[in-house]
Amino acid sequence: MNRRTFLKIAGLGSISFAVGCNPPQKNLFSQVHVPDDMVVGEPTWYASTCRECPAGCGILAKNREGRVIKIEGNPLHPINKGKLCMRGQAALQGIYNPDRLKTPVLKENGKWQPLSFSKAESIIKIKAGEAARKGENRVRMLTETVGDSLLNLFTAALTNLNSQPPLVFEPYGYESLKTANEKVLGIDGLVSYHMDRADILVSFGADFLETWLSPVEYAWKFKTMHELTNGNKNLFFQISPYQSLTGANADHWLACNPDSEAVIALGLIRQALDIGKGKDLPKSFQEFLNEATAPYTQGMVLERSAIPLALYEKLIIQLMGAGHPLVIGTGTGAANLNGLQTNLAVNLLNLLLDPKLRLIDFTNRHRVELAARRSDILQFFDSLKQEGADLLLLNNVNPVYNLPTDNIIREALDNQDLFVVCFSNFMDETAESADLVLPVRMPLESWDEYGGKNPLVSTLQPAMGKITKASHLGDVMLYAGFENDPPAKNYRDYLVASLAEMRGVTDEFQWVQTLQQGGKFDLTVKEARTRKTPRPKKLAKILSKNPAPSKSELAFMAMPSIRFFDGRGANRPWLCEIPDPLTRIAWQAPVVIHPNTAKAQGIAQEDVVELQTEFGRLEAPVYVTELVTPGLLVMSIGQGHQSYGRYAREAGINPLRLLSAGADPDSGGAGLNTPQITIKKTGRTLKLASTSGSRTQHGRTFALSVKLADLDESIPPPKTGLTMGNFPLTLPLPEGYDPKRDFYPPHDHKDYRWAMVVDLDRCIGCGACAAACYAENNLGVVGVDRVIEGREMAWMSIERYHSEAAMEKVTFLPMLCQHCDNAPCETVCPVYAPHHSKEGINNQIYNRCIGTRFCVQNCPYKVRRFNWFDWKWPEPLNLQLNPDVTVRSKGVMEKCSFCIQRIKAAHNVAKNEKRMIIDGEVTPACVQTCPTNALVFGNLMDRQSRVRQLVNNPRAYQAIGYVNTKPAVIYLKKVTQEI
Amino acid sequence: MSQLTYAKIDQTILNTLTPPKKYYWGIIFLLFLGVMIGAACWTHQIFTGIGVGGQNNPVGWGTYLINFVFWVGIAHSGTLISAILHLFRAGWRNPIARAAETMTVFAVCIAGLFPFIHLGRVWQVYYMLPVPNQRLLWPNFLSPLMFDVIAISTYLTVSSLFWYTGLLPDIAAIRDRSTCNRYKIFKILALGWTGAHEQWRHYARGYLFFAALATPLVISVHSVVSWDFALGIIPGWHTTIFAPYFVAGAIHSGLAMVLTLMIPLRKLFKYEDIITIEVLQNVAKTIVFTGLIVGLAYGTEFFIAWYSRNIVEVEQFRWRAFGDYRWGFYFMVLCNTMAPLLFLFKKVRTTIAALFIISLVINFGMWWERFVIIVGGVAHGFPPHAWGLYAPSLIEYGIMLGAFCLFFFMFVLFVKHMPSISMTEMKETLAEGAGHAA
Amino acid sequence: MPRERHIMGLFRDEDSVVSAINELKQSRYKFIRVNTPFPSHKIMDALKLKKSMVGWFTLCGGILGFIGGFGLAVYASTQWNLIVGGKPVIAWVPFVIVGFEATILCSVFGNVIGLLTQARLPSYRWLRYYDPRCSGEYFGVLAACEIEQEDGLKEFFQKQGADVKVFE
Amino acid sequence: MSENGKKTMAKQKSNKFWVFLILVAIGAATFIFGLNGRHPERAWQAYLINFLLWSAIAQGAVLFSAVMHMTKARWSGPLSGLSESFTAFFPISYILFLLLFLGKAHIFPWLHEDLHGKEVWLNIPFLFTRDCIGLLILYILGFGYLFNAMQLKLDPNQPKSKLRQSIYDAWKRNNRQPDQIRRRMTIWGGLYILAFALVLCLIGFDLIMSMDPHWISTLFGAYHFVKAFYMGLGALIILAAIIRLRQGEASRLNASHFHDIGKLYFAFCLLWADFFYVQLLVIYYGNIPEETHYVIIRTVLAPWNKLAWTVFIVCFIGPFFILLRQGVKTKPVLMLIICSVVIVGLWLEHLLLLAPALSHEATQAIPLSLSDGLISLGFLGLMAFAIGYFLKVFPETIRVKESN
Repeated sequence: MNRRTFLKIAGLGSISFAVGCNPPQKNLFSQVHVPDDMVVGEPTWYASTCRECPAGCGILAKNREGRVIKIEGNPLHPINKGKLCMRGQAALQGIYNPDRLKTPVLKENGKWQPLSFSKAESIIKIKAGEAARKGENRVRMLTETVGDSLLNLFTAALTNLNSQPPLVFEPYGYESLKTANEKVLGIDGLVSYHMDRADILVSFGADFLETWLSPVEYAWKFKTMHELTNGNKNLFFQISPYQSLTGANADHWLACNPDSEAVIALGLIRQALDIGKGKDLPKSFQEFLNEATAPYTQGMVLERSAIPLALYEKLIIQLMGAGHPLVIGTGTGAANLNGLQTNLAVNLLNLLLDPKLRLIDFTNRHRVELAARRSDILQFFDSLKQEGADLLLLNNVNPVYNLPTDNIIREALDNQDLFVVCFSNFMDETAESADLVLPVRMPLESWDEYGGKNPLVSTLQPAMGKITKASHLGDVMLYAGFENDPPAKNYRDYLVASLAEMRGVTDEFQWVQTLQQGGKFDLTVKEARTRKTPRPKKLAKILSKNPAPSKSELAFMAMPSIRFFDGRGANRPWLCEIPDPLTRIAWQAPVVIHPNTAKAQGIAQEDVVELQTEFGRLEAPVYVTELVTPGLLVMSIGQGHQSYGRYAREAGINPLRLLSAGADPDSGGAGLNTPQITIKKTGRTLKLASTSGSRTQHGRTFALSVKLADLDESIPPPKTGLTMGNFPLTLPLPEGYDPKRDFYPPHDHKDYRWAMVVDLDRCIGCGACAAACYAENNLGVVGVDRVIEGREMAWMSIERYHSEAAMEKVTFLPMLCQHCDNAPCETVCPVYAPHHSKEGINNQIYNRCIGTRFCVQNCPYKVRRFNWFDWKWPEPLNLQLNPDVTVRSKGVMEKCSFCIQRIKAAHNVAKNEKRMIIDGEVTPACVQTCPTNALVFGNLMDRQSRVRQLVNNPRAYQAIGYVNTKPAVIYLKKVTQEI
Repeated sequence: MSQLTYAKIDQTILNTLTPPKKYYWGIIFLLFLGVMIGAACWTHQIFTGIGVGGQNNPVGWGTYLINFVFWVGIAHSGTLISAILHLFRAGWRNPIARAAETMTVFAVCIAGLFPFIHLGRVWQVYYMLPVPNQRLLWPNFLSPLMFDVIAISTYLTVSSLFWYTGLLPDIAAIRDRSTCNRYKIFKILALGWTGAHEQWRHYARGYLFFAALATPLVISVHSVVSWDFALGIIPGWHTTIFAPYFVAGAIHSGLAMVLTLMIPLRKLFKYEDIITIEVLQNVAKTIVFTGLIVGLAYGTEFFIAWYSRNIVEVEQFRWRAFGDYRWGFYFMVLCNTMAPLLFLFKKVRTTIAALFIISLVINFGMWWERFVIIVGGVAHGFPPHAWGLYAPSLIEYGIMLGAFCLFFFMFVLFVKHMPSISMTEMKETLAEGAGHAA
Repeated sequence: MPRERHIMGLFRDEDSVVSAINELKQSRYKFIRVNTPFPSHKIMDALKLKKSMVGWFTLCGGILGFIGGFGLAVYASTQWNLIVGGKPVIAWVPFVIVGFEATILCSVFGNVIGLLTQARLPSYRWLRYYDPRCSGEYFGVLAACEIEQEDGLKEFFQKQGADVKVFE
Repeated sequence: MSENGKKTMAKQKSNKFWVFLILVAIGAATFIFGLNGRHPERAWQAYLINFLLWSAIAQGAVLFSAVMHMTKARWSGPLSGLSESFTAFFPISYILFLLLFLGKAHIFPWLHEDLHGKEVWLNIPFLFTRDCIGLLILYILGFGYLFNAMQLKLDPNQPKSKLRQSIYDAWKRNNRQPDQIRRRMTIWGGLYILAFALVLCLIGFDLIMSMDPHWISTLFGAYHFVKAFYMGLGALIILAAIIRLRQGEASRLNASHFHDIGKLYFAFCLLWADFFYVQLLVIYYGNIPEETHYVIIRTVLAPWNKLAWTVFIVCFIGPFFILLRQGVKTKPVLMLIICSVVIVGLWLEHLLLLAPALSHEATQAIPLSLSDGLISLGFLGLMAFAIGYFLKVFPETIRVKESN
């Protein structure tokens, strides 16, 4: 057999041998009646909207043989521009979750009894009817953020049941932000920001790359603002006690004391006033500001916040001198006094620095602003207790988990004469305490509409046949909420009607077009009305407050997690398996402590400590890092569920158990931090499921950064040599071979030499690529124990390196197979399982592999993954498996394939159209989803291709290139700037 | 050996072949039990996956490869003693040559098992055989593992043939002194050897060539084993000194094992007159020599790592000495280079107990040397983010136990059913000795 | 040809064997062979044997092996014609190992074959005129003569101080 | 007859010395001329190569005797006595080394380079101190061994020169029994072997490997001393052959001696090739530029690749196939030729290792000229002179058979 024929087989290795290594998946074709738009072997794409968080990104769902197997961002969608975060990628594991309820369950004397959907729905109808007859307001409803259509339907139904409209419950309600907006901008809502247009960005802890308002949107906006353009980079200051992922991407992280952000913000106002900003504000207001900020002298600010003078001065100089400054407020949950003051001050600061507020968008506001304040929620449950009610409808909310320390909720739910219905697909904590759990269709299975921002139209449509017999919540409401005259015969009609009414999607054509695009993005709406200047006395009350700094030397803070959001992601195995970007710990939720604090407390990494506040206590393992200010303890929210399925249960700890459920009087929101906490050693230790060996790179050239100043072209490039420090860039092309140092002759490739360029300056370390890779390539999820043993299977992982010089500075390094031209792994395999394809890809033939593991032993990047066992995809998770990719069996080595299945597909298309593959036609899963376009994939042999252009960049280098493996993954150094 | 006579030699050795006692079968049974445990562990591993072992990423090779190298090492001294010393005409080799060769053959068998055990998909192992097949898939002759396959199988074949050739005259001798069944068996085994001068004439020549060929082979085999690591580019693995260094180490451990085996044998079978203290002393001296070579290699590695100023190398060796596996490193230095130096004292050389203990110490140390090299290299390799540690699992210990038991099982069986000392060569030595006396 | 009588003289020490052989050579008896428990140089020298041919077998084996080894490696790699680790498809430097091992293996095979064919093993005809003591402490000199010379040969051996064994 | 036989021999020797001295003179002249010529570094290069070569020969040859004694090998017979005669070159070698100091500017290319921190090890004072001490120890041990070894061979009824007399007195003072002496030999010999390994490693690293300070090979030291033993044996065989040819049948050196040492020589021929291949393979397979550039310049790229092949053929391929036949090993004349050729080959091997680093401008042609040959002749003369002198003082090392 000649090389070509073999390579055919090799290529097929990834496709036709999909069943080669494993007992074949039963019924790959899960559908009997094939819909018209389904062609076997061809994917069908359905535009829809992501509902994993209130941001509402547009998505395209990839359907193969009736199963959704992959979700990608919708390129047309204005919010996420075709990108998606890891939570969006993991939505699949919601619909296919093995713990998803197949039928409704009814609690009869403490036992759950399954029953039919119709039965369940009729129960609700009856209960509702009875309640309505009883009198006023006997039916209550709590819902997650939903689209207008559905919300209106709820309202209609409830009014019909003569009760009040539903309350929207979001654990992250942004109360202080809203209050501040209301008080300063006169808008009780959540404005959005033109971050991309700013030339300096100052954030007081807003984690806009993780959960804040609309993370994907702000990720690309941030990178647009922060990218390197003709030798220049805009600045980003993060002022927060804990360096979240967002903080890690800041040029300067001002580590301030807990609860001292407000001081700094007010101090900045004072500085601004001193240099005569805000002259065009009303005199009275100026005077008010002057006196309000009088106490915040530089000395006082530095003393209270403990930030270094140098940085503070830099900040002032940069901020005051900026043309388009943008200051944004506190993180998701900081709704205590400090948070509120900060947000007020922030808005004022914006007002001072840019009176026109050009960078604030009052029109396109974030839908999550619908969320009720925490105070209202508490009041809601309280009233359930006081006034009593008969029927409580909970739509996909989990207050029991999110407010664990609030007993009113429990009491209310356990109350016998209140019939609680949970429209939830999972047995979460709240569902456990309900009386009836009625699963409804999940977003990917249903017709709906959800505009992440008003007034944006963004539609949902069924991207697959439904997994369960559940009907859509809308239909349930139509059935149960109306005696005889429902506004529509089913929710789809209702939807169409309301879209026609609200957004003028009148005719069929528009409707279809809207569906195809995933929404209507060209709506022109009139500018929001002009603002009136804020009135001092509304502010004085709050700004005048000046709480004394807390006595205790230990404070605690719970961080929203990029992986689990408010906890709803905790049952998605991928999100648990992909380690936290900063701690690199999977499955577990450690408490993060500064080394000094740890030393002071006599605590070491992996010690299990007991944390105690006035609200509760818990035990958690310790992770020691410089990314947090001394004296602060940080845990991330989302894990530690008592129920919510096999993956969520018993994984991690829920830090909310330490926090008050109560709301701040001024903002009406809850704070995710507490100034008082005690820490105690338990003497036990817990092995952390960390996936990183060393935090620093010991002087090796893996993750490199360069000072902005040194990028100047006038500086001649340093002379190259043979050592790690000065080894030249050697492209995986014939020109990369130098007879003076290469024993091997150069070899050519046929038409293509696939390569990837990774711009470390763009990478924000969000891990979306890793999730996409899990989804695309059927990676096994190994679980916490295996991760501890060091057997995680991630093909693409974002390693983070602290700089030896300043440990709080972090660089993110996407690590994947480097597809070397002189791949050390290839030579040592006795059976040619890994080998060099004619297009330069380092192929791994699973069928041929006998598992000597020599390849990974000899891989200088350690990016190969071995199947130590047969990994499990419990039903129906296996339905998500990508049929284009082999499911590997035990004893086989695997690794990044540059998504060879996609390359093959592109080849077929190009062949049919008798042309070469166009640059950008092939995008591996990771490249496709990267919110900041840090990854570029293409053909190095095409001199016009983007990769080829990028490798000429002076920042280009190869990870430990001096080993001379000639990697095809070329990195661009991160650009740091010192001012 | 003045009081030795041909008759006495025959007597002593034939006495060892008398029908064994009960406790012998007891030992055999226990050993067999151990073998079964190992087998069970392996079966479990095959059905569950390699994951039942302790290996992980980055440390993909654990005790399996360590034991592989360890046993190959043991195997080497056998050939060294019987071949190289034969070429150098060192008379003191003769009493121990047979046992050493036997050790070689069995040790290679054990060693040969481990690559199979460590495979992820052992049921596909035939992919490594260079046999023409219908899909025309061939193994990769650039892979050190293929070198292994070739070298080890060659080594097994050659050493077995060498061993059997040596046995031939003795088998004949036993044939001539046995009756009924044993006679029948040995008659077949002896191939009709009668020690006629025509036979001897070719035999002597052939045996010489055997020795001449076995010598480069033995060196090449362990060089090849060392290249499993040296041909990689991993710091701590990729170094040119490995081949000779491994060969020396192999002989070092092998000689130690010879002592470990010979001393009890000598006691039980009353070989004192044949395996004199002189012989043991000579082995001990050789061990000192090999120990020094190994020590020199350790030193050189560290010096060059320091001299190279290559931060990866420097870190690797700093970590080797002070890192997580420093104990393994201390073991290897103390046991392999320091302990043998005690043999410089005649007192130690001549006390059987000391010889025995130190030989055990050296075996222990050599095992750790392999651990330090094989695990250490990858555990602390190029990418700091992928640094990790490794600890063997119960299954691995089970398999290790099985391997040791299998070895002693075979060896114990052998010594009781075959001449564990070459009668022929003893007589030859005796004759020459007489010649010199004359 | 008249039937022959085979008689073996069993000696205890080499020197007498040597002398016996030398005299036997002069005598009219037919010297057939010596059976010794070990290869005795004295006796070998006395017999003035020419060099064994085993070496040539070994050499041929070696040459075949060398060619075979390299051949196999080259053939296999050209069959695939794949580039691994950037190395040329036919990489001579590493192939030396394959060639070398094959050389040793085949020359050993050659050696064994040579040994067996030259020493005419396995064959039990050797045992026809053989005394078990020859593998112990005795050196057996086998000679043949016509039946009527039997006694002469006997006492010839006895004169040399050997026990005599007569094969009927 | 033996008596006057020796006399004549002694006389012949004394005539010979003139020849040797002339050779030395030629060599010295050429060297000095070269120093004042346009390329002093070329002269120093030749000097360095010869210093390394001849010292290694002497050290290796002496090693033979020590090893034979340690292993109680009986077959070496008069050979080990003969090998001891090479100790006579030790003092000369030491002086030659000290002279290297004068040429430091030319023979240490790293003096002008950035060493990335290697200065700690690579600096003139430290280098010379450690090597001086190393060589001193080695040579003292060598003489210590000789001192004891001679005691067993020397027969008192020989013409006593002053040197002999002093040695005799030393022995008298501590009159020892033969077995005592043997034990002392064992100690001195053992230490000598140890020192040999260490010091030659050191020399190998310091004076050869470090010439390209950015290149490393852990085996290089061992490679150097294996090579030294290889050369030493060669030289010993040459000496033995010469003596055999002079003495004819009367010599105590018989065919079997030549056969045995021939086998040993063959073995070390293989070992040298092995050590060469072992390094080549590992470096080839790893293809890490830090290692490969050095090898590639010398083996793959012109002009050095031709030289590399020459060396490989002359020092391995040739001897290997010739020595396969045992008949050859027993023929003194043949062995004489082969060994001489191999030593020349190894001279070129030193050139191959050193020249690319020392004479950078030589990228077109291999820097090899008559002057190199003449300088080498000078060293040959030195060596011959030393040995001649030794044999003159201790004629019993080459005593002929007692007339039967």
